[in-house]
Amino acid sequence: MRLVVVAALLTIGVGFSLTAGLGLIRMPDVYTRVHSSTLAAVLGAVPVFLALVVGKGPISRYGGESLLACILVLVFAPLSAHALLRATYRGRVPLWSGAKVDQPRDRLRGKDSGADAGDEPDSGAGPEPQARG
Amino acid sequence: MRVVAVATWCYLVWVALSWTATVEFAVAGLLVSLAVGLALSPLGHLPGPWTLLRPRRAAAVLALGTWVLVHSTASSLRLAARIWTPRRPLASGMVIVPTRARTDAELAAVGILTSLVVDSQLVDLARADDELQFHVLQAPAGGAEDARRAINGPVERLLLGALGRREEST
Amino acid sequence: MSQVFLAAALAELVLTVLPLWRLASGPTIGDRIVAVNLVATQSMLAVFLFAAAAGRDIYLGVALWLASFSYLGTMLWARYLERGLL
Amino acid sequence: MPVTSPTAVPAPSRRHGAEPVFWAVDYLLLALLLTAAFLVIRLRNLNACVMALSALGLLLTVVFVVLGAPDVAHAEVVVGGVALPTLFLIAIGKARTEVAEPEQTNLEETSQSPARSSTSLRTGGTGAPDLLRHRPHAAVLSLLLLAALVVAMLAIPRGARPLPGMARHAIQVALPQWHLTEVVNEVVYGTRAFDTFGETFLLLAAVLSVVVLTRPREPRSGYVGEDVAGRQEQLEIDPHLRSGPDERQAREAEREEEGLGRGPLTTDAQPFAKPFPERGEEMTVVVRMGVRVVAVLLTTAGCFLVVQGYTPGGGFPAGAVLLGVVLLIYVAHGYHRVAAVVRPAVAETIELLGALAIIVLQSLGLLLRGSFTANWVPLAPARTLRSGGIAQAFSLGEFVVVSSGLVIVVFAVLGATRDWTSDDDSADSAGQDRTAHEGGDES
Repeated sequence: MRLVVVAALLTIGVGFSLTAGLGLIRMPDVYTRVHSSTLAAVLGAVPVFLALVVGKGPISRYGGESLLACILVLVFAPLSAHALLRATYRGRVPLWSGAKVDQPRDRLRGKDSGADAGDEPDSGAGPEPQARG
Repeated sequence: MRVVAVATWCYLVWVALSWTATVEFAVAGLLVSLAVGLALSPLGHLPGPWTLLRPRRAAAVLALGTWVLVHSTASSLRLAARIWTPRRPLASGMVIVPTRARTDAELAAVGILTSLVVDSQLVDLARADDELQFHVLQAPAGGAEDARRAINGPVERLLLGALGRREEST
Repeated sequence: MSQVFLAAALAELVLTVLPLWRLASGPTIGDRIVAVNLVATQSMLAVFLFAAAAGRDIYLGVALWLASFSYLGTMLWARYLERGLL
Repeated sequence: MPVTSPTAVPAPSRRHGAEPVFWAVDYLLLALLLTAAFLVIRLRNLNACVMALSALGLLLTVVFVVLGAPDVAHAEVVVGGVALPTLFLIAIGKARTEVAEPEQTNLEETSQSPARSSTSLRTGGTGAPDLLRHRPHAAVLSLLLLAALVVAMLAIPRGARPLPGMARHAIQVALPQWHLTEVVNEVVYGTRAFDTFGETFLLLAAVLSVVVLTRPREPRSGYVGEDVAGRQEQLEIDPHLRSGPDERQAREAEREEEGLGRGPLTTDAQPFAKPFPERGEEMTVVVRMGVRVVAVLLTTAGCFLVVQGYTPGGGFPAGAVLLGVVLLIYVAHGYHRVAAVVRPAVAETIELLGALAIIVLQSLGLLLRGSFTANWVPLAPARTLRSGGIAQAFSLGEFVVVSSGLVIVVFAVLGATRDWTSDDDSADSAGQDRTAHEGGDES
């Protein structure tokens, strides 16, 4: 019985790891790929930890370390994705061609054309790279 | 107080790591936790684990956890379906949503929890305007309010409940 | 039980091929960082599963650090990309 | 349930008959390792190479675990996963005028400022097909390496083969003489303690040389940004110190490029989509709070690693882990948060105190037991925190030395600045002389 549960959980975990890997290949741009990386952390890793807890018992080092690793992954994965995407977006990596909306850039562009960059909040911080277009 | 809160968390981590019930481990853990608490408490306040013992907060945290679990799973399944059948439309996009989170802890919790729901990933935040920038796989139709309802509204409602802030009716 | 864990570990390791491909070909730096991250996640799971398969709980600590340091690496990269220096 | 520690059993073969096929993991990992190494060599983009290197480090860690060496894996995960990429990143960041690749600059919207031409997020058209254009001699070398690795893999002692004499001696000595169940720790801190002693002081020497190499001309109290902070004052005291216009211009340009000492501390309030370079020192509030939570967990786990010395772990990996935590806090909060601890007066004192503790510890063995590095502490029962006598104390001292040493190295390199003073001897000596006899040169 326990074996069946463990095997099922592991299948789920490995399946979603595969899905995430595949998503990394198939998704069109960085932003969407990051989503599939988070998928690996959420549904790829957590079932595996659960399987370890079920298979080895919760009051063991397997249980303890699984819990800690679970917390680590679930906090760290969104955090690092956020940090990375912020750097990427501010580095002007464009969204892919099929993206529906890009509100921050629209807003920035609207501001540039409307007020003619007069109300740029932070001027004088070096050569200000202007948005294209 | 700050030190005690951090040290208590450390001690819980220590117990989870060692699983050894001897006096020696207990004392060593205590010393290590105190040292780590002293070292890390200058980083800022961390609510101690005992605040979870309050029934109302525990219930609220539980509700929040359940919500995140359910929605995270659901959205993960959606993403997995999208990955396996690439012909499905992908209407990803960057959206800006207003947020009701104000303090550091609220903002961080909202950011992490909404990012765990893999449909939406926090990209940036602008505290001056109380806005969050999300990358979403399904760009919601409608204005910013609709987007908020779809992305971070529920999390914020539950979270502010868990943190004990009164619901401001908007 | 041990067989199942080992098979899963093996599967996780095989799956690192996919992010490695993205690491090789990804057009932007962000792609590559995400790929390394996924390699780390899958390696961590492999170590966990291998520890369970071999019955050695002392291996577990390695897995913990494997994951957390890869995420730290991602944040280092983010800082570097945003600021042009670390 | 107490911790089980299987390394106490001699040759606990994970490969004997009834066990599942562990060898498949070995060969699979070997293939992955080769792939990653190939990427490190063949990728044309420097940033991508560093990333492939950290992927290689990660896979190498798994290899060490699979081969049954968690100690080495611990060390590898921090060295390959953090220290190495960090140092590479710092180096690339410092030398980025040299590494700018021409093919990147003409790619879309990443060529606004020279500061970013190498950190541009587009990496050029270096796709996978490009990797396959190898030169024949490289292929031959790779094949030779492959053959060597295969031979090495085949030569790994299998379950039935007897262990070498050294290993058997260590196993025989560990439990009776040192009450240590972890043979590797017995070797490192017991039988071959003198080697570890030497290595520790080798590390100390390396740290010292890094400090000497990265030290600027100005006296300083911190590692990062001190020269900028003290420049104003220095100019007031000695207006002629930075006199050359070229030099001033170069420094100005560098400061402009790095954005040091400008801009707000926090990045939270900035409008969206404002392009980098980022001037704020901290990362966003979400990162900072998350890191605060994670740091608690990681620090405790690191301390656990050093305290629980009868399982793999001990001073070196734990010290490197502490470097990871410090770096984590630095990444999220910027230097000002760690500056209280990470400054020469504190970090270098801690390091020297750790070294002193080790010396005293080992010399007491000479005084009390008649030989250097001999154990003089009464042994506690095995698999307790105090088992192993001075091995544990040595491990603790090693932890102090390694952690502070690595932190010093990373932050000293991080804070290293370029000296824009011209190499021209006459100009240099003229500049120095001017401080000695003012007035004379003034005209």
